[in-house]
Amino acid sequence: MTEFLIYLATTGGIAAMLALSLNLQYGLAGLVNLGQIAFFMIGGYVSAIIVMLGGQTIAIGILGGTVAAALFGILMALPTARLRQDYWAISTLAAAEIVRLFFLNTAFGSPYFGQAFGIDGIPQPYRRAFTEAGLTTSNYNLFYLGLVLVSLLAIFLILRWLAGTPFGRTLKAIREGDHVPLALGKKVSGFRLRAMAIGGAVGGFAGALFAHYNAFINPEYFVPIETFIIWAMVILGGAGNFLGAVVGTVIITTIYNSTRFIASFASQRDLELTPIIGFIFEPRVLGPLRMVLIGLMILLVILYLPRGLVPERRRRYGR
Amino acid sequence: MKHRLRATALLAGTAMAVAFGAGSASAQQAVKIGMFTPLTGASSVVGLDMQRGVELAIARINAGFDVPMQDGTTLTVGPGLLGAPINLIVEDDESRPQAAMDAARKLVEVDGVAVLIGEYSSGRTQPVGQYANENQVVHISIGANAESLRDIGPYFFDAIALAGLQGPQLIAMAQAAIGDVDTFGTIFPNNPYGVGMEIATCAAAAAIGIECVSTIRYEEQKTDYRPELNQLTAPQPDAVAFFAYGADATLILRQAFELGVDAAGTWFGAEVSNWVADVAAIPEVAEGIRGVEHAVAGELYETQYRAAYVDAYGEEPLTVFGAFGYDAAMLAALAINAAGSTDSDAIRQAMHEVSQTYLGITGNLAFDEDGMRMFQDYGEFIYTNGELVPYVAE
Amino acid sequence: MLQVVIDGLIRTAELSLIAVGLTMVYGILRFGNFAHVEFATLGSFLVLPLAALGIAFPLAALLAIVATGLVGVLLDRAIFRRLRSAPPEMLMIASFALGIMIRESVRAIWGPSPYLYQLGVLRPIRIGDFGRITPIQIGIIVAAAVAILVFHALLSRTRLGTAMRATADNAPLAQASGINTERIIATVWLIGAGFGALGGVLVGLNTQVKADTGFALIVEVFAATILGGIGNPYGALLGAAIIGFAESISLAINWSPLLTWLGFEVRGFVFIPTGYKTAIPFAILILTLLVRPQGILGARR
Amino acid sequence: MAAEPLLQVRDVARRFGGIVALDGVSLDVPAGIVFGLIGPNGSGKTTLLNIITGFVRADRGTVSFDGRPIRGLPSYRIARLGLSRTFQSSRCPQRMTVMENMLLAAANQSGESLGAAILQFRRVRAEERANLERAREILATVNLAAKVDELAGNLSGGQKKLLSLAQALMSEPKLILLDEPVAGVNPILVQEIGSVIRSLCDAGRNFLIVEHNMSFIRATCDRVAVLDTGRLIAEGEPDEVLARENVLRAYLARPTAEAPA
Repeated sequence: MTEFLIYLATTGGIAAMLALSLNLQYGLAGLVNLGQIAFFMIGGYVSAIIVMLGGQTIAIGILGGTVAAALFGILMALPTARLRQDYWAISTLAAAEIVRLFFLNTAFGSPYFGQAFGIDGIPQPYRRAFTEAGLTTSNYNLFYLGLVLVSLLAIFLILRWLAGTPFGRTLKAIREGDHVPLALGKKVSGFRLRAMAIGGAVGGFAGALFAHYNAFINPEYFVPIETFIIWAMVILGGAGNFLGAVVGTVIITTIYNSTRFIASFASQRDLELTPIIGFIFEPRVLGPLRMVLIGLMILLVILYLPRGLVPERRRRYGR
Repeated sequence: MKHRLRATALLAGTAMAVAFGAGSASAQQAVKIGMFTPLTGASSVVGLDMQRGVELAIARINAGFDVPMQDGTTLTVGPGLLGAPINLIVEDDESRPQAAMDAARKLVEVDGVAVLIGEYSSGRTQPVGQYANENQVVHISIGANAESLRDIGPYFFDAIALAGLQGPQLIAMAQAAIGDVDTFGTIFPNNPYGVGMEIATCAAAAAIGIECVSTIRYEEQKTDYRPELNQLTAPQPDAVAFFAYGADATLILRQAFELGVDAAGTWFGAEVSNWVADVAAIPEVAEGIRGVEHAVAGELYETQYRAAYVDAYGEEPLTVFGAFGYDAAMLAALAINAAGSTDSDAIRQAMHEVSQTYLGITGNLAFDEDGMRMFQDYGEFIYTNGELVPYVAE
Repeated sequence: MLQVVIDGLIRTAELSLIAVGLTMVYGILRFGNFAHVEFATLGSFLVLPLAALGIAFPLAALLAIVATGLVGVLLDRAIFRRLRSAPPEMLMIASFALGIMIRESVRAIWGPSPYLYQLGVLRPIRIGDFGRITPIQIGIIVAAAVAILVFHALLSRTRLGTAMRATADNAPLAQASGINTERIIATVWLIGAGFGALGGVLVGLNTQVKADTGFALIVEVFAATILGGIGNPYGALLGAAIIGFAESISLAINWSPLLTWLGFEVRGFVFIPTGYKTAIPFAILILTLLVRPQGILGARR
Repeated sequence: MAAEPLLQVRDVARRFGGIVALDGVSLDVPAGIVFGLIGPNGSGKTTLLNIITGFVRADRGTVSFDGRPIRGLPSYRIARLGLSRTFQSSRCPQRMTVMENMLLAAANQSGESLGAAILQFRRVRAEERANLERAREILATVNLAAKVDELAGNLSGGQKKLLSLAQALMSEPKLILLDEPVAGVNPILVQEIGSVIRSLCDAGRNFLIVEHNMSFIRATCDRVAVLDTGRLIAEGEPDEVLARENVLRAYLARPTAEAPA
């Protein structure tokens, strides 16, 4: 049980980084990025390739994945100056799919490295040191959880601090439209570019951490629906507040995994469920219903609680 | 009334508390076997079939069963294992690799299963196999057969032979059926299995001087495959190797039919039973198509599996993978029985031994030193009048 | 090559109906409704229970289309109407969530396996040596053409059409000149969702009925809409044609003569790999947005 | 040699589709005064403002500010030259507080660059403190001091106009362009805004105001120019210009427009 909670906390922590990254882009800068998962994918793939084919250390791999995703963020941001937000949103979805198709159809060296096969046997940081020191896999998992949580905390603090700087303030102004910031002399496209670069870096870093944790990635991990789950986390938690993104991640992860337990609880106890409840607990119904539930929560939040569970904080200057 | 109250409390109550309490509550002496399978999402038909196959085997062991052996004898196992009924725990992996990992982790770390059974998708089997191996839990794949699975490690076993074996068979079948074959085309899904099949088939073809003139990889779950079919037929290959999962197969065969492709004459399918259930609504589009399938249609299969399956579930087996699930579960039970404990290393060693003696309903399951199934009989079949029947070359 | 034209035509017929519906709602409410493609899915599924009751297919399809149109109106009342003054990105996200809800509800109710309309498969008709088309496909093209023509007549010849165009051009002005804009909006949802449903039924007729039908087309449909210029139904038709033909033509071009001419050593046929098929509409979309963001028929704002 | 005008517009023209919005407009805005630009609806006032500030491109003509040609420059560059503007519907970011809006408007903030935000920590903080002080002063002059922590979206229409004006002041511009600063504002606040502008002008600020409210124009502006259908038809002292026959006719020709009162 503890092991499993550690696992959930680790993957949840990585998801929270993605939510923080999206919160910077959407919550702060108002950028509707529907291709967030592309950062995650680029971070993971680039890091794995640098380490496994380039023979570099894992630290360099993670750095490379982070930088590559940041560069992709800049690439995505380039047309923003000219495009309407809704057009831009759909083109980010398209861009993420092109990235996925690239990795799906490209072999790196051997036909079994890349393509649909993905990459397996991705090395894990300090893994050998743990084995040599006689420590168990559980110890290692705990170490990785620590690594993820420390990174998450660092990212959280950095982004929250950034939001309070004049840079972050300008992003907040941009999210309500270009005109006022432009009239005040802010180079809006430059700010968007930097927001996407930082968002990309955070997303890529998370992807690299995931790849080295999971030791296996393939294109199936990076389909568009995964972006939606991150969106659910941000909207639910409250766009604009970094704590909200983390809260949203915790809630969505919990819903996602607790439905699994409820179903197995129901089947293990052999409950004589009423027909309707029994119908709901059939896996072929429960799986889709989980997504319906997440969608419903987003709608309810937008309709009745537009600022999310943890609303954006106002910085007070009054004396 | 009491049940309804409990069910209501279940829905209303806090999800986490109820949920996490559940796992530890049912800790008996029973041997736990965990299964992850796609009950939702794109592969859910196969997923359900695999679950049924595994359930059939476990139910038999729990009732006590005379397991057939290769030497003609039987071995009585059960009722139950190690003195208690087996507790089979099935988790949905939603046809997503991340959910497969969630499910496997939950089975190992929360439920503490002795053996993990699961999946026919190589993309979902691979990460779980790596994880299980690292945590020294025996993992038996039911039907995943990408070549890359061989290297996972000593705790990983595969109840199906790797894809490479099918390629040469398809080519041999094409040669026998239409004689002079100089060029080949392939159309496979763009997933680990499909690409693996393409590589294996074209390599086998090249070895005997046949050229693969078109190699089509299609994305699953799309609404149109006409451009793919046009590319496939443009170089006019003498024969075509193809594979598709149920829903996609129906669409591809239908569109091929509508485009006037001579599929009955030139197409040779891999694992053709995959789409038999799906194509039933429009059988004419598949009429006369030939192909290979794991030979599961023997007498043992008929008497021990198909009849019981129809009895239990009221319909014919949905796919061929249920039978492999049955064999995987039988192997797991036999190995635990032989090991006399749920110790992973004991099970792992016993697994090799029992695989040499057990007579599976899908044939001889003997593992090689990597835990990969060595032999696989592929039968040749033809789809005609709405069913798959053994094919005899004229 | 003829076959490629036929394929492109069929694809255009299916895409254009869904895109026309999307562009109408887009034009009036000024947000990209990501749930729109799910009307296609919903419509194609609603035919099933009706057909199971023994209702003849054309009538069942009509009822399903009307029902989907009403669902569109209801969703607008329940959700989007409350968000009229919300920023467009909020609406986009709401529609994205709504789309998932519709899609997954369909999956929960009808299960994961695809369905086929019980019309059977008809032998193709040969056109010359290289083209084949089935009677159903001819029907699809005709149905789409008729629907578009009827829509054109509605838009250009009726008072309702004038009011719709006026509302799309400038909603406050339309309201000021006595048009009941909320009623026009409801009508647009009815027609838009209905067109989406018709497109879905046609896709289902030509292929199969499955929960992913709509979402599998989302980028194609948005690309067609944006290509043609948001709010312009004729543009959406043109955009659908471009996307529909681009997919079939670009994958059908044999590049080997060109490559040989360029001095590469090539054997046999060289095509764009089908693994990249889904990237084609994406690439067209991105290129369009970069070169002409207002779309081909769109007016500069 | 006469002092060069602060803003010089020469022969600026712009068409939208087939419609002529501006048809060769030339205008000099000198320093030290409040300059009014009036004209009936659709006469091209806002288009001219948008061209001056770089939000719309002119088809031809030149614009120079403070002796520098600025036509074709991106709007943020023009703003940095000291030309600050407000918008008709005063859309200052609604989800930011009044003070955040003010701090946003300060020019040359080193904390806007990522590198400086990280490396020049102290400098950024000192700047913030100075900006905060200045923002408080400005808010006091426009009577918004009590609303420091209020979200801009919660202000009344008139207060939003004042905030826009305060924001424009915050960047210490050489010229402030106000687009309808009193439209939809109650009469008492109109007077207040007028007197704030007058006193700011006396303190050395320069204004170009586009407005419909004629009594406000009369009371506030030192000089007005009148646009009609994309052409400049009059320029001079407010009282004199507003009495001219062609100006009256331009307004009367349009039933919906407010006639000069």
